[in-house]
Amino acid sequence: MRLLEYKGKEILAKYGVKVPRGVVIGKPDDVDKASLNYPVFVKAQVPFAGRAKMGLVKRAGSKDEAKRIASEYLGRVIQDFEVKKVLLEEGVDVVKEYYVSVTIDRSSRTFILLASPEGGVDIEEIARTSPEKIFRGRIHPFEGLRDYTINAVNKFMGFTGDLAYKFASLLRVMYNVFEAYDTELVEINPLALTRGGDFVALDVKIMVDDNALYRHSDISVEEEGDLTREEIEARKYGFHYVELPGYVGVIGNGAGLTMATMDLVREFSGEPADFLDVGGGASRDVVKAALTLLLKDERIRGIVLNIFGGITRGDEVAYGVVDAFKEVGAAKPLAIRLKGTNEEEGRRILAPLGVKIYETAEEAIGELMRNLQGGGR
Amino acid sequence: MRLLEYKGKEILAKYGVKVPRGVVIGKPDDVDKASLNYPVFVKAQVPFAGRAKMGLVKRAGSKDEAKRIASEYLGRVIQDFEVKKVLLEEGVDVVKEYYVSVTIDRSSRTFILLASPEGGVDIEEIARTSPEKIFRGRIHPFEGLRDYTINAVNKFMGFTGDLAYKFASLLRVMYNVFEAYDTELVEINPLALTRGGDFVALDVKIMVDDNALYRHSDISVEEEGDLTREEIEARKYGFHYVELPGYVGVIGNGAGLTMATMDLVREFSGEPADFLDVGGGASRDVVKAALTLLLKDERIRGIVLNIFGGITRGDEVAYGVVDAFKEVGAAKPLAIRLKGTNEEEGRRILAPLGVKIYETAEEAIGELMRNLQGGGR
Amino acid sequence: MTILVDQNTRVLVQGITGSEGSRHTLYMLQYGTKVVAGVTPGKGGQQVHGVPVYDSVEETLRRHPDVNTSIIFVPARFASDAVYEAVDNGIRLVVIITEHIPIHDAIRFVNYAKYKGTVIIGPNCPGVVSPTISKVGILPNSVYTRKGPVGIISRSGTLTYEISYHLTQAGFGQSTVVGVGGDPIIGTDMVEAALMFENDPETKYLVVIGEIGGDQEERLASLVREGKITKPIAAFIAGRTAPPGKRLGHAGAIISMGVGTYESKVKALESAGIRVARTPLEVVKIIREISGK
Amino acid sequence: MTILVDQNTRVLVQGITGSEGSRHTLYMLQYGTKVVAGVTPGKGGQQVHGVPVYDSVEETLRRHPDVNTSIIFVPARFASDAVYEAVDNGIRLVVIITEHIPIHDAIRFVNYAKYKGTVIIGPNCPGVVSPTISKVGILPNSVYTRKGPVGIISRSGTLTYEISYHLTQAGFGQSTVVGVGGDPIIGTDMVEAALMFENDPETKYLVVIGEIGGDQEERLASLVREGKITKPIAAFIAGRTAPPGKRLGHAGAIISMGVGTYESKVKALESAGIRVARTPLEVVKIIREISGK
Repeated sequence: MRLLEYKGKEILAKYGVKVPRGVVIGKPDDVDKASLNYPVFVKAQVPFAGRAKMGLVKRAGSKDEAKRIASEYLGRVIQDFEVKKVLLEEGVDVVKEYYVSVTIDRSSRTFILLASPEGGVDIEEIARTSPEKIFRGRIHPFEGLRDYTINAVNKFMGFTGDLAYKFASLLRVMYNVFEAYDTELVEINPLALTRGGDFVALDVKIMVDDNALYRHSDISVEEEGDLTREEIEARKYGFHYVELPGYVGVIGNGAGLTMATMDLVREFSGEPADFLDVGGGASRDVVKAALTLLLKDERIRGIVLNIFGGITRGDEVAYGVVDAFKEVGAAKPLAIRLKGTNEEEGRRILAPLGVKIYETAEEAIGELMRNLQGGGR
Repeated sequence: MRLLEYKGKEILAKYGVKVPRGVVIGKPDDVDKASLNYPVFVKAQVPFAGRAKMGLVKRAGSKDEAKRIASEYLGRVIQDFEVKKVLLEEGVDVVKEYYVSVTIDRSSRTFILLASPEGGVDIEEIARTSPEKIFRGRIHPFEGLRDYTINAVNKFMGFTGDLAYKFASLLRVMYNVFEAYDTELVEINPLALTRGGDFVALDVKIMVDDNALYRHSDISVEEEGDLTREEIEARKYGFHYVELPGYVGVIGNGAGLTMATMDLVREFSGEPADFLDVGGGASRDVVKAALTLLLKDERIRGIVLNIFGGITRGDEVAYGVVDAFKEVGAAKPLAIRLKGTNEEEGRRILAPLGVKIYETAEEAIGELMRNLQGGGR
Repeated sequence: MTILVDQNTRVLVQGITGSEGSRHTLYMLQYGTKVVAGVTPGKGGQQVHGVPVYDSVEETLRRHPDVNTSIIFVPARFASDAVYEAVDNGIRLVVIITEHIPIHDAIRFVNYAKYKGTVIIGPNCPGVVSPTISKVGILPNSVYTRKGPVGIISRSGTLTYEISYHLTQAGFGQSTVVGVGGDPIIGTDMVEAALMFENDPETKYLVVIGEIGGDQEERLASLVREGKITKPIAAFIAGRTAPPGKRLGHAGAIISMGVGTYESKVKALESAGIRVARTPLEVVKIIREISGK
Repeated sequence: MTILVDQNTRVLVQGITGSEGSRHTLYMLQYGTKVVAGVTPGKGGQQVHGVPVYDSVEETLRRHPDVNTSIIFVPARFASDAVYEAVDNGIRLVVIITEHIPIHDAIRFVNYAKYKGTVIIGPNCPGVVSPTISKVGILPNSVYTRKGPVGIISRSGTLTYEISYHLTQAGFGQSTVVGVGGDPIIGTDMVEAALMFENDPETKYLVVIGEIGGDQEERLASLVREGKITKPIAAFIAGRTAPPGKRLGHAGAIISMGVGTYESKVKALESAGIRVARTPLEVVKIIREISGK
């Protein structure tokens, strides 16, 4: 889960990292209560990148202007996310901007410290264009962040004396937060060096491992979540759903098979409208909820249901389909591929519906696409 | 360094371990200020074992009696340690006593959890007589105290349900303290199970690694130290001194060589009066202070100085001897064995003193012992 | 010969009294796996499908010193502890089925296991099967009916069953099928599994079922280019149509830092001379062509 | 042949600009040790007795890829960091002279080094010398003048020099002399060092210089009884007259938990057929008798 900027700053500030003076508000009128020196930056709190380009960060010269911008942001739904918080921040006297983060290095199975004298830009962009400008320091979980790594990054960044000392403290805090909060990423970008010689975190991105949230009662999923409403709905039923821009509904069991099914849709010149993985051992109810979601989705013109039963049982899947059809009707063409555990029972249960069951996903999707294309697009 | 009982209890209590209700006092009059339910136990705070047998723990039925016992203890010097604190504790309604500790297992280079249903007695005694009554659970520093170990010890101790839960919490606290305070030992012995179903730490022994004291500003060496006054003196000069019951003074450089020198004294039927290791690269001043300490010690009838110069230089040693003789005179027979770095210079410097320099420690000690025995003992 | 799992495999099921643990104990027994014991703390003395249950791994090993493999069905919050218990007791292979284990926990126990010399498969994986010999996992028994020359390494579950099924239908049995798991941090990755297959004389061809995210497939391709993996490979990568930055079920299937895209993987594999199938069925075609059968 | 240190040893001195580091760099150079570089963070670019100084181990290895051994003179508070730096950079042998390193730090880095495959000698040790070939330590040059058939393992410093000196005087040179260190937690213990000597064809006899405390000598005796160490051994144990429960200089020399007494050690050694000298000089006598010279 990606924490909202203000929450990430709150956590880092608690451990001593300097952040701009600011106030987080939930209603436009809260602007009145905040005693800030104007101009301020008004920043919509959304859990994704590219805010500035989307006009979600604006400068306000006065309280009234700040209030106007805040009311513009609050309640707005962007990428399915409703803005509930706005951060007002005073400006910082920036001399230079840097990049710094602690994250996980999958291939070496360690943590890694990344730092770059190029701040404010996308680190993936730097990684692509000038990888030599990124310092990479491995941190083994058994040793923690060592001074020798701190010395090396200071040398790389050109920090000496007081600055080196301050940067070292900052890194130690970042690493402590990284460990203490079970994060996958603690990123400060940009990190500003001020005229006064301090490091100030201008923007903060903290990704907390969803699986470890139970250990962190101070982080609220509802408030901070980066999920769309459909995704939250899906989560309730225990399946995994991601909306995509196409028109062919996709349901599979298992992430790999579901992705492969999406890919096959494209292979047959269709465009997947979603990724919907009912998971391992999905029950009748889960299948029903999943299929209902897609049957009701107006963007979707046809659906492929691709099940390879292992833990998942064909009869449960079939009953789920029957239930969904009962609820919303067979509104759209549905191609079912059903293999594996209790396949025959599933076929028997589905027979009365008159839905064709295919042997392979290729056949199912091929025929579905021919139908959709034959029917005109 | 061994923490005094009250300090160890203070630390464990901070983390939630139950200890008897009590008050630590520095003056007998402090008894008046303490609101305790009598009778109480009055316990002299000394950093060594066997207090009860030494009469340093007594039951007081009233305030006056407590005050009388406290004044008896306070200021008393026992094993060279001056009692400065006394702990008054209310009694506990004990059903059964246990033993539990976390310590370091040298050979496996891990930590180890020890527990026994036999509490209140010396664990070394149990280890000797009934080792099967001690649970031993390795704790690797890379994994920490694991639940499976806690389950195993609970099973061994026969704790189930609520007791198992409480014992688990206790163990986690002990392990956290063990790690947080750089300790070599966190021991609760006895650990009482009360009629109310709680675990209460009746006596606590915490050994903090001297080398890590700089990380623990809440532990004061002066107050808690288990050093005798001579040892504190020695520490000031940077040599290591331990008083022994004999009459032959021993000085060496390096712990192994010094021990071997002590052993040689015994081999020649003498009794070493001390272990004094001037360490590696001892300066003139250190050697002077060391020799002066022994020359002034009235128990000592003769001294052997055994130096194998590596980092330690023979000339520095020789000057130290000259300086010591200048200060206190050549009051006692001194046998010097000087080998290695700058041996010749050392001999030259010592020549005017008329002290004989031997080739081997065996010769030096042999002749010294013959002199002492010839002179009558 | 096979890798990881063979006729000497003797299995302990940790979390055997839970519903998943119990069900798959039955399936493994039905498959012919030698499941000799189970552990659930506090449930020692019970039996599950005739398999004796103990309170701890230590007790198990005292009674069944032949146990050399453990499969973990313990819920996520307690799974790490089960892994440490297995590793500390010297179990050589630990297969972790449990999903949703916190990544910081995984990074620690995976390193710890490596340090202690225990091979970890997973977490969040379907396990390992050497068809007709032994299965330590949750892969469907009905699919794995034929032993043969194909070694399969996969980051996916059902997609593996799918491709295995097609291979078996086409007459290509498998030596061993390894589901390495879908989490970002796993004990044995595709590269390490491929190196094991490289040393297995019975395995003639490899099928690699990857997906977007991470750099396992790219690193595998590097080893092929360096000549450290020489067996012919057919690959399939799921997620060609997945949008960047979104997690698609597997925590591992997320693209970031410019690596892990479908294109980067296919490019890496193809530049190492590995053929990449565009559909699951095409994998069979490639294996048929490679084998000349 | 020798163990640990030989003609291929190329030494990095960590903490080279400190007074001890600098002095012993000179002594090692005088002995003939190939000291090729030093590290002190922030002092890169300087020279110490002609040896170039760098800011980090990584830089050193970039310039001197032949470095395979490090000796650490860094003060106790920073020594652990120096050890991790050496280990993370793949140095194969790290000799830690520094004393007073906190025991919890040592227990962690010793395990970490083992995990990474680095051999640690020390902390709080005099180091290693293979006479006339190379010295990585602070043992006095003047004592180690003769190579020969005796391997010495010792927990002590000066006592080692003493016994080595007598051996050399009596005509018995040494293959390698290892001061394993006096701390309770050390990277390589007497048992591990003895196993290294067991595999060294040049070493014919072992001298084991122990002291009270711990159970290294007892475990060594066990290996001899089990036939895993077969070379003839002469032992000496310091501390016969030491009182129990008191620390005599070395943190390692404390008797507790009923093990580690002089008597238990001598009993263990003698019951394994090892002769224990009552005085340092007697060690020479035993070696003379064993060797028949």
